[in-house]
Amino acid sequence: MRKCSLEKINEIFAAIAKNAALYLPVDRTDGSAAYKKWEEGTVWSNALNTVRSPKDFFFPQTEDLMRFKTKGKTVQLEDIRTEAEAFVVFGVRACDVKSFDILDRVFLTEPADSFYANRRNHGVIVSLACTRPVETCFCKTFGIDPSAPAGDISAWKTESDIFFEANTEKGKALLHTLSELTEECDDGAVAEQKAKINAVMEKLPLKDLSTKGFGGGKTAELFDAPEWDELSSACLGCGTCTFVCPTCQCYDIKDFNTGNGVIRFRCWDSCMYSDFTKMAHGNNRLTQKERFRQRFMHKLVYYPENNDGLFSCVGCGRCLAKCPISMNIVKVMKKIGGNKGE
Amino acid sequence: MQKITREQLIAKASELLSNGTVSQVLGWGKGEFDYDVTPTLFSSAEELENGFVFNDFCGANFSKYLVSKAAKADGKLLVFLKPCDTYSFNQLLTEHRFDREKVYAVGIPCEGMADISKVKAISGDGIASINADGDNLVVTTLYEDAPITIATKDVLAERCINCKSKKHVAYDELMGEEGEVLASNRFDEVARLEAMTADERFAFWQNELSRCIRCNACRDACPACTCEKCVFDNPNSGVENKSPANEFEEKLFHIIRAYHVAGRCTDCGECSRVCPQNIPLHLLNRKFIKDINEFYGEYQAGEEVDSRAPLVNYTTEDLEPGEVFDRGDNNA
Amino acid sequence: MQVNEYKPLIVAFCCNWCSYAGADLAGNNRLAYPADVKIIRVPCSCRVNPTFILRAFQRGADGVIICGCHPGDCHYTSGNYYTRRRMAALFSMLDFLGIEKERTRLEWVSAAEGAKFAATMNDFVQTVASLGENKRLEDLRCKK
Amino acid sequence: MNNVNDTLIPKIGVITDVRIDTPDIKTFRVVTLDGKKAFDHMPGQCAMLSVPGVGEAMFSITSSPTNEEFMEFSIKKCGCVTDWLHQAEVGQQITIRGPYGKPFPVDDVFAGKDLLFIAGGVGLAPLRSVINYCRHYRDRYGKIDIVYGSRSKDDLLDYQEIINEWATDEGVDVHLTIDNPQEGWDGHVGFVPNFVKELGFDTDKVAVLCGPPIMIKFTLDGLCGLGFDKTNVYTTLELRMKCGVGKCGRCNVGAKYVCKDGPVFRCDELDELPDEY
Repeated sequence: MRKCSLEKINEIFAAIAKNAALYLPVDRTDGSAAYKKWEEGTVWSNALNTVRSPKDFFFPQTEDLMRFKTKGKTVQLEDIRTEAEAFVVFGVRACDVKSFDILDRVFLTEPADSFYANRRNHGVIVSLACTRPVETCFCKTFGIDPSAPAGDISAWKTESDIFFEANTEKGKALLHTLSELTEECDDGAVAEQKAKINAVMEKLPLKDLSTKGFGGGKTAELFDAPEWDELSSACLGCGTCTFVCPTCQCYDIKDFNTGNGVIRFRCWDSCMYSDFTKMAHGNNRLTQKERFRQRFMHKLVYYPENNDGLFSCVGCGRCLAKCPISMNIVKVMKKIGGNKGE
Repeated sequence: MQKITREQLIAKASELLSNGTVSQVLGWGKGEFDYDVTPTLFSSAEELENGFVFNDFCGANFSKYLVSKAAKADGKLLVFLKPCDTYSFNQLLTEHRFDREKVYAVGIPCEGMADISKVKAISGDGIASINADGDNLVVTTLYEDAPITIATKDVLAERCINCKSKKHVAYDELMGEEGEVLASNRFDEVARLEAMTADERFAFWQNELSRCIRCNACRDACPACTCEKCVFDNPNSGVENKSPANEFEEKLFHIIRAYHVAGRCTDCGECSRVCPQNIPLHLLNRKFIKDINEFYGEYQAGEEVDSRAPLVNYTTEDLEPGEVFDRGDNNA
Repeated sequence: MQVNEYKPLIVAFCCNWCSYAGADLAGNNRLAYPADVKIIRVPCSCRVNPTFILRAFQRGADGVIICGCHPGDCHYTSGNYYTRRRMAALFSMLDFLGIEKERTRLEWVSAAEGAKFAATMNDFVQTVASLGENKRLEDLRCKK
Repeated sequence: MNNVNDTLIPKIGVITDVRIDTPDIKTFRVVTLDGKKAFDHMPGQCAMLSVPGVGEAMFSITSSPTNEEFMEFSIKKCGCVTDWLHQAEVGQQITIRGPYGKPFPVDDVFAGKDLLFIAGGVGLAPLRSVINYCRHYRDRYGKIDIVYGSRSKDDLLDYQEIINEWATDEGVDVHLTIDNPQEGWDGHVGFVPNFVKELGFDTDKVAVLCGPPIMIKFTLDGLCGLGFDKTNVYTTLELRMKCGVGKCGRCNVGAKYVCKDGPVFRCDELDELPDEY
């Protein structure tokens, strides 16, 4: 384990930014935080988390896939893929780090998505242990320890210092470039920090939320639960929950005619949208209830069924904070499944 | 603290349910925390007792729900309307978006609703509880030992600071006392932007709109956005898009959305309330309202049922678009 | 060597009954106006949906002008009165967003006003040319 | 980077033949720019065709894998991509990627069995591939029955092929029906589900169903009534798809992705899926 005084944090950032684009959470004018590219003078945010999850780094909201030129009856295809630039995402919380595992299982399963893989191969994740979890946090429900985040390098911040521990070859290589700015240390301070965080975790209102009653094989039991009507009743059908979610990965592929060619791009899509499953001759999910149910069944039943029981939720709490009508996965889990009546 | 209490509202709703006036109640449902409230349908006194809340975080405007919920309800639907909600209610009636006969509207007074992000900015994150105590909110958090007392007026939502009216323009029954139309300062921020140079304004909006994630929450929450199929969802419209692919698409969406509700927007402020990225979308709507007021005379959408919106109306003496700017220059 | 002079691309929406005929007359009378003005004929000036204007900018226009019958002369009685209100609100909004107000214009041109049409276009092209390229409502995807 | 294959990046294909089958169905023959088949496939699999600027859509490959020269797609006009394709001419270039989905189990489950194919309307398109595959490897399979119905004689897909090739094959029985009586039609008149019941097949066959949802529902009921076991009945599903490889999430029903785990499903597998297809 290596440590560095927080006073020297900008030197650390400068050293990282010398070799790779560095992204870290920065406070914005509206009071929330977002990942921004670091440059001299950028101030690292103290916010617990960003409004948008860092899934953008690997699966951006819009991404051009290829271009076409058409002339008469001919079509020419231009492969516009290029090697991604090396980049470092700094300060990713434990929940968001876990979301990359969940996305990996979708995008890196054969046939692997080369666009995602390209970014994934060139990105280094420096995670950061939480210091101040809030009432909307429930990562523990999904077995995530906010005091011991994964990632290529794990980091802990105390009042005075920042501690780093490399977990992967990529992480070791990056930490090596910081060896002049950091010094070897024991994990005493980190252990103390972990204990502090875990004490706070015990006070969180959602600490007892359980995944009991969910998981693969529960389709028949949960699909026709009468509670879906009530739960989805107020849903506006917007895409807020989907777009702030670190694990939602549905996308649409569209063509944009620029007037001198066609760009085929993909963009995030939401199963909450009424046209998500709409075909030329019909729609298999006509009501908002069906669409609402799809989102939660996917996270809590279908995904775990296909992925060894891993749930497609990391308990980051973004949807709790952002849903315009305050309907969210926690309320769903408390109404149906094993938390009923608790 | 709100002048009307949860108990009074439950009593009223239970009474109307039991005497058969209404079959369902559209009200605020209890959330996980003291501040997250979900619009909920209640159909019995027992359900109300267990799940109904009314506090300083009941900002949601129920008018739009009437479009879908009133049509489905068996009997009449009871809806609680704050003064600002009644304007949307009337506007939707003007546009024939729901059946008035299926709705029983109860006007309730409102002292302004709080914005949880403002509360958190003062108390810090990790809210454990929030309780109203007179003109204050008493907040306990996971991190502070002592409760924190915050004056409610310091954490009012932007739209409530600039409340345009405490008067109900529609109801079947009114609870509490009727208020007045207020002389609000709601156009001050628009005027401040107007006074900037074009470059400054451009930079301002570039910063704000660049945060848009095109979640459509503003559109889907807006009581004026009730098109069956939005142009932005229609592949044949030529402007369909699903993502803010670039700065142009961001602007296109927000200009057209604001434009489409211009003259019909009652300035209820839901768009800004629901925006996950805190974009001050209400300023676009207020700009249209301010312009319309100045160009064509004062007009408040939803004030009267069946009034004709200014952009679907004209006089032969209207000013020319070019004169708009000449006028502006004279003012400056 | 000759320096390439910047020539703005202008989209002119012209109503079928007056302004388009006015443009025709300008042509018949050999009144010159820049070839970079692309005329789109519309049944009435009030057919112009705000998305048309924004899309014109997206696709590379540097200025958009809408021409209709003089107030009171609308072929459909009142179409241009609606246009007047709509464009007043829209242009004001574009200005509010910091988009140069000189890039949009509404003019009344009758079928007999060939000279006015040409003069209006010349003036508008000159105004837009002085602003330079449209940067604030551009879509870079369409610029290649 | 550009040497990495990505399934989303298609090949350019050329339409080399357009056959008008019915008033709203055309069959397109597609090869790559160098005149070859774009890729190998198995019966029941699909391909993504696209017209740049218009859109991309999934179609079942109707030609048999044993055809090594080209692929065929029978496409009904019903949306923007199909509208566009219907006005395309020979020589038009499009894009093609695939193959997608799980094929019919022609080499294991079907082997040695009597086969019963039941199709309605454009539902014959996905079955044509498997029928021709089985006809090609005739000795691997038992008797083949084909029941095919459509609204009218003019709406029967591949009519010439059925009459001239399928019906003349040994061990292949073709039973055609149309919904309403029509001049010049002396065959059976009536809906497919009833026709199947009238014909009354032995239940030791493997049945393959494809057609409009309502036809599938009633035919399946009919087959079960005749004593068929659902584990011996196969059908194909169709949902909106974008990626073709189970990533974009669109065709997700229950824990299955129609593009990846389907489109061919055994009817007992369908019973386990939520009713959302």
